[in-house]
Amino acid sequence: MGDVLLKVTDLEIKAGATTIVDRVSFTLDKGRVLGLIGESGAGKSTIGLASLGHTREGLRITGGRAELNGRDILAPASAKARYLTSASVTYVAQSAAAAFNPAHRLIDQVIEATLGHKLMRRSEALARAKSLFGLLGLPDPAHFGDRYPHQASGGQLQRAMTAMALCSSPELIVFDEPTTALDVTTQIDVLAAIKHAIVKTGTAALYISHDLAVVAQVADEILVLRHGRMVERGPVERIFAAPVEVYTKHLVSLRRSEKLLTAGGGNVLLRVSGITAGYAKGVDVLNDVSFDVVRGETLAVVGESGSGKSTLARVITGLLPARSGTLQFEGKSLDPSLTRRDAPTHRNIQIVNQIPDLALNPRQTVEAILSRPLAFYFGLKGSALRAHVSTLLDQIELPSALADRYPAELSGGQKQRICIARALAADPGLIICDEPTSALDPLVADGILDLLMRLQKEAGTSYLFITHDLSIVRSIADSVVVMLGGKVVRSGGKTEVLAPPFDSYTEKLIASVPEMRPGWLDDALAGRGRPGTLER
Amino acid sequence: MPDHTTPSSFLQPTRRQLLQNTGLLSAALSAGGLLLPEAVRAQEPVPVKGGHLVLGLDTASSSDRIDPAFYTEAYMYTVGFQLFNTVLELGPDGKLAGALAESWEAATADASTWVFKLKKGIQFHNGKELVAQDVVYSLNHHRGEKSNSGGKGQLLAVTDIKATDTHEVTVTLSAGNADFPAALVDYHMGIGPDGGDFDKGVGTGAFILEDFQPGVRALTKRNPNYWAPDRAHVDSVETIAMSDATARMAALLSGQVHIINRVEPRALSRLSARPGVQILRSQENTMFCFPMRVDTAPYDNVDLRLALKYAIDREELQRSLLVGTGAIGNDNPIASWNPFFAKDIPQRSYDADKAAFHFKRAGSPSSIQLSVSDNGFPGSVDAAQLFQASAARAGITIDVERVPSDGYWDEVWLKKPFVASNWSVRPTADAMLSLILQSDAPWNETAWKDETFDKLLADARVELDETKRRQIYHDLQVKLVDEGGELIPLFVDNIAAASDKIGGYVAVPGGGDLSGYRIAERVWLNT
Amino acid sequence: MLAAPKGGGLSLWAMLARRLALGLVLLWAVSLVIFAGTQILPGDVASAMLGQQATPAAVASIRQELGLEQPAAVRYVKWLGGAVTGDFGRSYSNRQDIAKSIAPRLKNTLLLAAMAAAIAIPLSIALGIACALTAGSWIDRTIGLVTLSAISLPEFFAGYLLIAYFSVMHLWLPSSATVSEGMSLGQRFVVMLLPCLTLVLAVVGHMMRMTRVALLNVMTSPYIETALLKGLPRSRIVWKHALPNAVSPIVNVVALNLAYLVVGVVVVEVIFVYPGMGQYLVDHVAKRDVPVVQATGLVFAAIYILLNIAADMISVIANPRLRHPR
Amino acid sequence: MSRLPPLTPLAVIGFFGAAAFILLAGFAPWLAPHPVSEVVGGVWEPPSADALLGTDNIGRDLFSRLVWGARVTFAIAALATALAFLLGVSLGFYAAVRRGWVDQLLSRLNDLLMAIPTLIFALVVLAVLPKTMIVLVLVMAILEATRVFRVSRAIAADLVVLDYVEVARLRGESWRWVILREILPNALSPLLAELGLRFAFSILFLSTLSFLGLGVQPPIADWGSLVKENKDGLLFGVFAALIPGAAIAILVICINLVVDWMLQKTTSLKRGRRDG
Repeated sequence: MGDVLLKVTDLEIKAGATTIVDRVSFTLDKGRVLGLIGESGAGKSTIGLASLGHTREGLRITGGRAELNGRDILAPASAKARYLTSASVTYVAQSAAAAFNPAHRLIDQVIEATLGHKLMRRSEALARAKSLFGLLGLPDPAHFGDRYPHQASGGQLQRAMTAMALCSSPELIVFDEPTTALDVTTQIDVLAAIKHAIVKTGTAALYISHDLAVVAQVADEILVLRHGRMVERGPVERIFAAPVEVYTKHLVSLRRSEKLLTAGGGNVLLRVSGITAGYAKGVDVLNDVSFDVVRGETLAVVGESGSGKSTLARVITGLLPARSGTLQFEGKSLDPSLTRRDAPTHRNIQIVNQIPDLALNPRQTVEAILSRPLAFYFGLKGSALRAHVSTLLDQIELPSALADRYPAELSGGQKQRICIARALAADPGLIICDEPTSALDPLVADGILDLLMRLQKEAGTSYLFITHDLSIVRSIADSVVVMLGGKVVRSGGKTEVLAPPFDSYTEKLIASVPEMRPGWLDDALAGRGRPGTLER
Repeated sequence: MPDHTTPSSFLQPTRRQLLQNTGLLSAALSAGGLLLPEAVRAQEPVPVKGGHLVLGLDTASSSDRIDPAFYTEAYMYTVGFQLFNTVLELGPDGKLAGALAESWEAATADASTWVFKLKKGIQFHNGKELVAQDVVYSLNHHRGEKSNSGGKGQLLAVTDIKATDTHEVTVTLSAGNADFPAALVDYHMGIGPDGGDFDKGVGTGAFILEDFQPGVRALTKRNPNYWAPDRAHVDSVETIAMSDATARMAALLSGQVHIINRVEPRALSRLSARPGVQILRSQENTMFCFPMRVDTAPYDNVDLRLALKYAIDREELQRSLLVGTGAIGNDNPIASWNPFFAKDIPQRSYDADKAAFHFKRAGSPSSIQLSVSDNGFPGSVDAAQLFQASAARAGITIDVERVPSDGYWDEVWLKKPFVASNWSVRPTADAMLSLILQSDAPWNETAWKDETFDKLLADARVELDETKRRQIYHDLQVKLVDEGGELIPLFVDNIAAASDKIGGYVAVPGGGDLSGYRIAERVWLNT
Repeated sequence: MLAAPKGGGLSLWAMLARRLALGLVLLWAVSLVIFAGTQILPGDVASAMLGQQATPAAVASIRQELGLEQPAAVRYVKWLGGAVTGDFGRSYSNRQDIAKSIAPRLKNTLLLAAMAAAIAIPLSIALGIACALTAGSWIDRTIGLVTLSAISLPEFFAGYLLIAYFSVMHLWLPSSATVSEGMSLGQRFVVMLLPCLTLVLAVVGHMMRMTRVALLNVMTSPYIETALLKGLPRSRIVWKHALPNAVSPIVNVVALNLAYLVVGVVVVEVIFVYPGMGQYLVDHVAKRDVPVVQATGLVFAAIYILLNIAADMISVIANPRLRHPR
Repeated sequence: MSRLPPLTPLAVIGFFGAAAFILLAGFAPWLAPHPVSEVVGGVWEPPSADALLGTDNIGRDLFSRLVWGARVTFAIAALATALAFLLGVSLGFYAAVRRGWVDQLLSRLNDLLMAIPTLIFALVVLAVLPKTMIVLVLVMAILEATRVFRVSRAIAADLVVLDYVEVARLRGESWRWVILREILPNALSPLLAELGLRFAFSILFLSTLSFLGLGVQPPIADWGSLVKENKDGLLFGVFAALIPGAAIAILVICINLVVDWMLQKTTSLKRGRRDG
């Protein structure tokens, strides 16, 4: 191996009393890529930033050292120190959209640091930036930089940010979940671009992600973190082939059980026919969408951001009355507008949102949250009410002690379970699940899905399950609707939809889902027949 | 700084003040308070020509007009007398003197016809020479149905005004009036050219109008061919509107203006203690009053009026409002320096029992609302509060309604039944009484309508026998004191203040504040 | 404030046009309100004018003369028609052409406002930036406390204190600000210094605090962290990265205070004897001088609306999304 | 949102000042040594055992007047502010929740009211209407309400799009429930801050009105009237003349300190607002 670039020893970082990073040590050699993997709260981003000599508001380094080429970069984080470090270590944030200053053109921001450190003359910096744009497969590299952030797509911004990181030809780049915010089909391209660029420039990198499958594609080595502690470290191949720690085993073997198709022939619960809808005076977001949800079954609506799948949920719930088309629930037609629907209808259609934090009123206790629907729909009171609340908590596998907690005092998974319980409380015919797991860590998400499946078995509730993640579809759906740009491109039983012959989009979609094995990326690109070439 | 608050304190002026204006102060302090002209002449100061005189005066409004017919307040009086002359004017001795007229006399024994001979060679600002017709036109400006002039009341008795010669005007009255000529002193009676527009400000005055912004300032330049050579010393006069008392004092202290009016007596001791400041006082020149409209319940009841007259603590008012200056009033509009003042009427003072007694006899009415703003008279709000307190001690509840200063005279005075008001004391008993107590007087603020009263007043006018006349006025005063609607607690020395640069100031008893508002042409700027 | 910029694909000019149109509609509505309001003012104009001489005949003739016997609707149309052409009719109380008598006073008011703004705006923004740069430090705290005290002083009190100190104790500055035509700008400046200072005291704190908060808000956004990681000096981060994104809240508060400087200064005018619009209005209100009240009200409203449009447009221009649509 | 930040020294000072003011107002009858309008000495006498802060422009005990004044000032300002919030918040929330034409209508009407200068509006109305406390309070409340409407509408508009509000609406809850149970509790802390600012503002506004003679009418006197009564003294450096103005300033500062402390956590931009 080459010589050591970054050496972190016994790094300890605290927020107040709680330890965020607990005695973490690792080294990174020049030109190598180390993947930091772990769920949220594992301290991976903190470590990433620490290796730039930066700690976020409220955090403080309480122990250990980090050396870059033998120079201590944690040493009293003076402006001088950061200045030096910032020249040789750069950062690619999870959301480039937020990380670019909306007020300035991309090119100016890309070359800013380079000029700031007087590494090149402006003309040179510009030239390099453009070549990098090219290298990263951005459209019209010569002029792409003239755009403002809002004029570029998420994928493009993520690459532009990578270009920005590479511009000052640093020795180390820290990638912090660079593709997590992207659609799968975009993610694969950006991933490819990044890998391509790193390889070409031979820059060392720390690649941070919660998604093992993704990290496996770019990293040489993997460091598994949990609760701020190191779990396991090793070459990618070894981690996959022979994981040692239990946690790592879980991560690697995260293969979801295929849902067995329920014996069909159930009658139609919800019939959506010819729905066209859109906001205010805007264009149609949904265009002539039709499908059925069968009683007791799960219909998965698959699509990427902008496909209109969330709008679909709003139309069915009546928050957004459709422009044309009809909804039928249990054979009776549904009034398009929420306010004109009757109580039973309200009760019968419940929703579980994507982000539990936003879905729970921070000023209400769990008890209050769960009691309301019971009181509202069934007029339960007193002991009966309390009893029912605790049964609900049992159903979602939470201790009834949680009843008097506030949402802020719960974990993400627990919050989502509460949301599910709230939906259940109404004893609905249909629950609309809008990406209920996409904001959760893989293992937690898995738990939620199992819960949903179990509840369906017990209560025979139907789900309309909105997701962008095909792997989830496999494990929960009976039938599938694939959406693109507000239209249904493919629908039917799961087996038919997910098996060839494919339409081009569904094929791309399926091909883009990272597989839990090193080297998948190269195969996928090869399969596409256009190695490293990218989204237009 | 020294903190004199006792009434006597400001009576010991600082050394330099004594040196500056012995005349003024000694005169002001002389026992009777009647300003002796000799005192002024005593020091024979030498006038200084030239300079720019700046006056900072209260009571201007952006709705002011230059037409004398619409004057109601000191600010426009002072501006008006810079531009216009009257036929006659008051001298520092308080006696009538010729202004545009060189002589005047009653043409008939019953004093019902008067002849005024005008001086020759007097020019208007526009170069036109003054002739009798101009006077006729100007006086008629205040007569007849159409006229809304505030001077209307002065000329009600006039039946005819004729130009009997190029420089002779003959005025005929419906009834004789020995005091009639005094009416022509009134600040409404400014003389402009025949057929002219008074709002243009063209008169014979000592100063020519340069710029007039209502409610802001008036700028005038000296009239080179002014008919009175011994007056109008300064080159130009700027009369600035300053409605805020504090602002006025600040302007004087910071040397921005030479003269300010309406100094609050309370601030007097401190102001006079300042170097470079002289106090200009006009003795008992204004009366502070709370007029009650006798045509409106409950004030139509004599007992209630008496109750209120007894329920007010005049000494306390003098102490706290005037800090001992001025004099206590006896509900009698005739000032103590007036020859016809009825000295024998006992001074009424605070008496809770009498007040309560009369109040009961009046049936103890519940709603006695006194409407005041600081425009009624300076300090009227505080006065009202003290009145309220003393009345309360007599078991009488007065509720004080504080109304905004702006528009007080249009909206409250003459409209609300019980308000605060003030009058600059008129030179003659007749002028004073017919101004506000004659049945048909436009400014009859107490709605005092009493035929016998009017009749006696008329008789007094034509009565040339001094003793008889005195008797009539005496009776009138007694009637007013006992029954009148005017509650007159105080007579006030108008207190103005000036920089010690100002020379030549003389007080004009009965002529009002600021040398009878002719201060601009009286004073000069010492350098 | 007018409706916040709706963004969208609208081009700048289209947006400006829309704002102006909106402003005009609003102004028209205001004119309605003002007219209606002045109609229901208790107290009859004619008798208010005539005072003691208010005989029915006289009142009638006055009403005739003022055209008050026409129906309100007709009068409104006439009035609006006049107002649009800059003719506000004549004052009831002193028969002067209102437009003519407003003009110099409006000029004075605007001049004073402009002068105060010229001092206050740069000062408060500078202070705001200083505080944002040194957030939490003693400098920040001191500036914050001082400016806070400044806004907490009632204007009239502050005004008199200034007079007492600068004019009376030391004869440094004139206490009254009677400006008039023919005064040189220099003279005006000296005379207006104290009222101007009073106003500055009144508004600086507000704008400074807003600038500070706006900046600190922006400073929490990810792209500031990016800039930090680039190793840029804090000053450059604030100037180049934070300030451009804090423009719109700052501009809005500035507009607010400008409006205040134009329409909120009656007190200062009284204390400093400054011949501005406020004093003019106050003088006429009590006299039921309806045309004057209407005229001044309309002028004030127009200024307020214009300022807000300006603020909106500036924040639009400051926002690249709207300046460079996709 | 939920928890308040730790107390800072400044906040403590603020609380102390505000509390002192409220105590003065509450216990005026027990605290004031003399009746409001009793003359106890000469004009502007320096502080003495009998008159702790000296005497005012007609020899009344300034301390007593200050105490009684506190009561008046507090009563009116509090009443006006409370009314303004009742009006502004309920309408503001309603507009934000209903959106659409209701929102448009209310908001434009509000714009309309706001386009009419505050002080001028007050001057005109108060100059022609009877100067009773009720009128005064109403005028102040209406003017305040427009500002409150804007703020509360903005706050609610941010909350109403949150999922838990939508969930409540999906449940079929009434507007009342959505506003009272889902939105209000979460809008509390910014609203509280706004309340403080509004209160401080109405104290200043009231004193201005009284200064112009349009506010509180004698014999009742608020702090603004006290400043007016004693203003002449300022020119001569009379101690008594300084106190009322200073009192107002200190009170307003204290309130602002408390507000600042409340706003520390929330990144609200609504601090220090002082609309025309």
